Amino acid sequence: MSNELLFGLYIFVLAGFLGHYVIEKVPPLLHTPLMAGTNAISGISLVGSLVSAGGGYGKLSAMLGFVAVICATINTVGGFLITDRMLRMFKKKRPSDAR
Amino acid sequence: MSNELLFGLYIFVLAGFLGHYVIEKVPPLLHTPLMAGTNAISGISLVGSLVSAGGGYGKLSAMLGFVAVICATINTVGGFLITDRMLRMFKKKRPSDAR
Amino acid sequence: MNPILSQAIIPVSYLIASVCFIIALQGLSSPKHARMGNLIGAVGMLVAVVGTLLHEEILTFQWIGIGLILGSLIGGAMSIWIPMTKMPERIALSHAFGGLAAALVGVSEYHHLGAQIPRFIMGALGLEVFLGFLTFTGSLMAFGKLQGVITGAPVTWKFQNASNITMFFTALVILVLVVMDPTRIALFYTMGVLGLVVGVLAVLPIGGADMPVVISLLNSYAGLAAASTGFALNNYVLIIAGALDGTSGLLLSLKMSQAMNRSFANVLFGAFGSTGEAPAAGPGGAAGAHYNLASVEDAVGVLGAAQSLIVVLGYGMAVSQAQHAVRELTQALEAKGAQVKYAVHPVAGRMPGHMNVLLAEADVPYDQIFDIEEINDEFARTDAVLVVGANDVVNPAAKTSPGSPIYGMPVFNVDEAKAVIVLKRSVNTGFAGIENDLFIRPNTMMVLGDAKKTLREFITQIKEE
Amino acid sequence: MNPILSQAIIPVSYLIASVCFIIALQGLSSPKHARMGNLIGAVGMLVAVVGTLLHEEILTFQWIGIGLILGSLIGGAMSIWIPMTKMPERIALSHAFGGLAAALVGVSEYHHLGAQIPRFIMGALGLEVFLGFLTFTGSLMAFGKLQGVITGAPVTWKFQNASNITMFFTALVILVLVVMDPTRIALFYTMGVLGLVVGVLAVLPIGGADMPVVISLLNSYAGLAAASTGFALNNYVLIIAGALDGTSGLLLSLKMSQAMNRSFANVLFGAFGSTGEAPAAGPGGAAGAHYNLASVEDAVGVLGAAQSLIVVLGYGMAVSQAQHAVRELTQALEAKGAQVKYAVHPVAGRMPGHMNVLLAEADVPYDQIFDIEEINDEFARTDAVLVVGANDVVNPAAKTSPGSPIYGMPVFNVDEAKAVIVLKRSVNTGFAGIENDLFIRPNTMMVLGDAKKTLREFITQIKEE
Ligand SMILES: NC(=O)c1ccc[n+]([C@@H]2O[C@H](COP(=O)([O-])OP(=O)(O)OC[C@H]3O[C@@H](n4cnc5c(N)ncnc54)[C@H](OP(=O)(O)O)[C@@H]3O)[C@@H](O)[C@H]2O)c1
Ligand SMILES: NC(=O)c1ccc[n+]([C@@H]2O[C@H](COP(=O)([O-])OP(=O)(O)OC[C@H]3O[C@@H](n4cnc5c(N)ncnc54)[C@H](OP(=O)(O)O)[C@@H]3O)[C@@H](O)[C@H]2O)c1
Repeated sequence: MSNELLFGLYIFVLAGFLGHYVIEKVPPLLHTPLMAGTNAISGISLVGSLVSAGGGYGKLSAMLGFVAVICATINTVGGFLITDRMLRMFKKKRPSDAR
Repeated sequence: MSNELLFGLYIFVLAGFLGHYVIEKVPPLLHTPLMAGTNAISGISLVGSLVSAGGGYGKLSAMLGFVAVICATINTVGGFLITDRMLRMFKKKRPSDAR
Repeated sequence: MNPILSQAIIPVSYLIASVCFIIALQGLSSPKHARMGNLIGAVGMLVAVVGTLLHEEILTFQWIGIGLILGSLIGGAMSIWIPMTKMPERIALSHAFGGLAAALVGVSEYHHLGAQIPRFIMGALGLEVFLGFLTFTGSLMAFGKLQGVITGAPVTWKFQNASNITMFFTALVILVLVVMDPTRIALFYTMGVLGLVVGVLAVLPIGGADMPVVISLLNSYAGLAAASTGFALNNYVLIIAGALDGTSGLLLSLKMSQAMNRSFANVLFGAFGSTGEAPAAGPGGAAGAHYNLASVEDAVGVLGAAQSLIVVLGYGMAVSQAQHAVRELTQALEAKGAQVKYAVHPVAGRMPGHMNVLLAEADVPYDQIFDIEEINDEFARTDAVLVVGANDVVNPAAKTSPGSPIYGMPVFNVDEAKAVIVLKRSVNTGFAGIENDLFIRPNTMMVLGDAKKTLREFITQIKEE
Repeated sequence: MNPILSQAIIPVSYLIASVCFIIALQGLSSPKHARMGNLIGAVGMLVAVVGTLLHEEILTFQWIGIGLILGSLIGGAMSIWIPMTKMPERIALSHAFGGLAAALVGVSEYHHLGAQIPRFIMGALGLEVFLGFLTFTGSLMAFGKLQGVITGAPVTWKFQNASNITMFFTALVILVLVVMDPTRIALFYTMGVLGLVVGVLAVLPIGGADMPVVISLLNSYAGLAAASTGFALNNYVLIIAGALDGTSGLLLSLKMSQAMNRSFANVLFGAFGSTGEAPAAGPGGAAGAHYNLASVEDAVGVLGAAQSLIVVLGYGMAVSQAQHAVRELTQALEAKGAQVKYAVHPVAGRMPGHMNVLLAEADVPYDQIFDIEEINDEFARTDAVLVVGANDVVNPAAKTSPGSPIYGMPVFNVDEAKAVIVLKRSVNTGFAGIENDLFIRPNTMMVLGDAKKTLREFITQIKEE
């Protein structure tokens, strides 16, 4: 049984438990930003794409990697931007509100 | 930078975050069982002691390991038992209570 | 640069990134820290990318550079100009991108690792490719249904579930075969194709309003795909991010199903909302006569007199982009001394929190918005309720008629209020395709027409008074 | 057995164990699942141990066997016969064992790895040994102070903090030297000895009632030591368990300091409760005259008349093992129709949750026990309050007199109740060594004597009525 696999399992299990707790704490109010945010984070697959795009493993790998890089970048850049755009809008009641 | 150290760091960080959430959820009512329980769990250092006690690294290691095994076993066996003994006592109000 | 150093730089940068991502999600536990958290998440991403670019394996940068620039431009444009009402579509689309990226990386890895690929890496790659492609087409379908490009009504055919499930498991069997002998290239690609097909056929029979569940479920698949990539590339930040996404998607879809009191199976395989299921549906229906259709004047009269008002929001508000009109109206009423609260059902609209974002955009302070548990007892004590484009979430049938497909779904006790004003375009049924007794109750006024249009008329009249 | 297999068995068993431990702690979030969780934790431990014993490195089993048996016997005996009132001492003692175990493993590792020991392993080992020994003696000191073997009063000397801190950092410097050249055996052992010494001298100046903070802090040190062991042996379950313990100990000690509105530094270096600090202290004090000393009859009269009663519990109940008497009395009063609640301060007694365990032992249902936030407003509405061996946690000075060392610590509003009955042996001050104005207020009755004795007299009288 290879070390990497095992280690990956440890990480996966711990992160899973952790995710459960972290997400549980997110109020319904912010569920849409949550979906957008996790989306941005999942853009981390970008790092995988970078390697196959620039790894010099021949044309096919490069092209696939290239497309992957575009997709992943769209996700992560777009994701963080739109999440921020949403979160900027959430405000508590200000005294000057019943104008 | 050695792989093991890195693995360890990942695990340590994740477990730390996780611990924070798990412990936060424990009500004051159960703080004493919590202390006893973590105590039992910390008895896991037993696995370390086992290796040095039985690893055949010469007399000194064996003797130190032997003592370590005793101490750790006291902790873990005693810890789980006493935690259970405490938890057994916690009861909700029963109708037949105002007897 | 020297391998030893880069060997340290990459894992460390990934560790930092992982921590940043966790902090980013923690931030979302309150609107106060959410923005900061999101920023930290972005920084983490930057760190990870820079760390990776220092990787000695990376030789050519031009493709990477072009890709990054193109992606940033597209992504940036998409997020700056998309209207908030289109958020569900936006999310669905980006899941598609995520799935595709994962799948392509998997294929390229498989391609260049070739025959000497270790077993468990092969397994991870296979899972990654299959889930990636499935997420890709599945999300595109969801996008189409939300956009209306594809009919929102469940498309069903003979044995659809049976065949879909069979295909799904066939793919997994193939995966096993490929793992046993990685040189089976044809099989590998067959599996990928199956992923694409299953993605399409599994989503087709699901109703448009159930897309949110589908989307979050695909979100967790995408997470799993990312995690598998992590296993394949032995890249821990991918595993962590994947696990976080996976749990998030799973939890959200569970919450939704609970909020609808429906099982996962029912959502995924029940073809819920297919007209076949609900004979009572269809325009107007025989019951048309009983509707108490009201004029703008009558409605404004009730609203103006109300001391306390609860506004219930639904998908219709998003369709007609009425959030700003809603806010204007409530401000006018607040100015006249009325006390206004907003009621948002966990599954109102087409994604969790959909209505909250729209209200936030219209500048409604979030401490005036209440969840169903918080507000459901107050309807009885309230003078007037304004229902803007909500239907299923205010259907008393969920409480009263055990036969109804939405029976048991927690709904707002709108029917208990003194007076109810409902804004919708027609007396048609909502997504669930069932009649709504609320609309024919004596103390309910139906003001038909596009919500935004109607609201504007309300506002002008009230301002005139 | 064949290495490949055992290579898989061990890490897998450790992974299982880790998950079990997490589940065990999750269980403690409610009394319902706590026991099951604890059981699962124990199973996890078993799995880890069995997995380890299959390790090919392990050659001789007789020492292990003897050790396991001896340990189980001692541990079992300790946990079955120890009275609940002694729980703080018990915890302190087992921390000592834990620290010692970690330290010894570290020493033996260092011993047999010898010169070719890698740097970072050396660092981990050093930390493990230092923290292990520090925890060992520190916990023994805490035990002694709780037991009364060592005076509970803070023992102070010139520059004690300065010298302690110096020693602490000297040890860390030595650690660095040893890491730079692992062959510096003498230095290594010096560091260990320093750990032992610091453990003793750092705890001496801390007051007996502050031991809980010390204990949980040592708990987190023990956790760190375990984690370091994990780093040294490259053993992940140790790292995970260590991290969990570490956070737990840290969080608890932070909660306590907050509950006392005191800083960590004040607890650790403030020599809090040293008589020097509080001149007003000492038996009776000049104020003795004003105490409204009451007879059992008077007290029983008040209790019997009370329709609502709140019982406030403190360390004194533990000292006199009065929990069962308390329960008997309250049951007698409940039988007469009184409504009884129990108030427990987060830092009542000598460890967090101390009082809750004692009440649970006396069969008090936990839904009758209330935390300070939950109950503090009710005192004003309550007929009678019975204070059993509590002092600092009911001292109004914390609210009124900014000069007082406990000023700002949240305390029960006992003084707002219509009538207060205080059970203690004398008019002496509590741990904090400051007069308690509550005792000289007109509506306070002091019934002096051992709490249990007094309560028994109450019970007999009430039953006679
Ligand atoms: N949000 C989620 O996460 C989620 C998840 C799973 C399932 N769902 C499902 O989605 C549905 C959400 O319920 P809902 O009450 O929000 O929406 P709904 O039940 O789908 O009803 C929306 C109503 O808005 C009206 N409408 C549409 N366009 C309009 C316009 N321009 N102006 C005025 N009214 C308009 C429609 O009536 P007309 O056609 O007559 O105008 C329709 O009755 C539920 O069935 C729920 O189970 C949601
Ligand atoms: N629990 C924790 O985790 C924790 C943590 C940090 C600090 N502390 C500190 O510990 C203290 C706890 O406060 P507390 O009110 O529970 O206890 P306390 O302030 O120490 O007072 C205990 C009282 O019980 C009385 N007593 C002792 N033996 C008795 C007996 N046999 N019968 C009747 N009365 C008896 C003593 O008075 P007589 O001597 O006159 O009998 C004393 O006044 C606080 O100062 C707190 O800051 C606790």
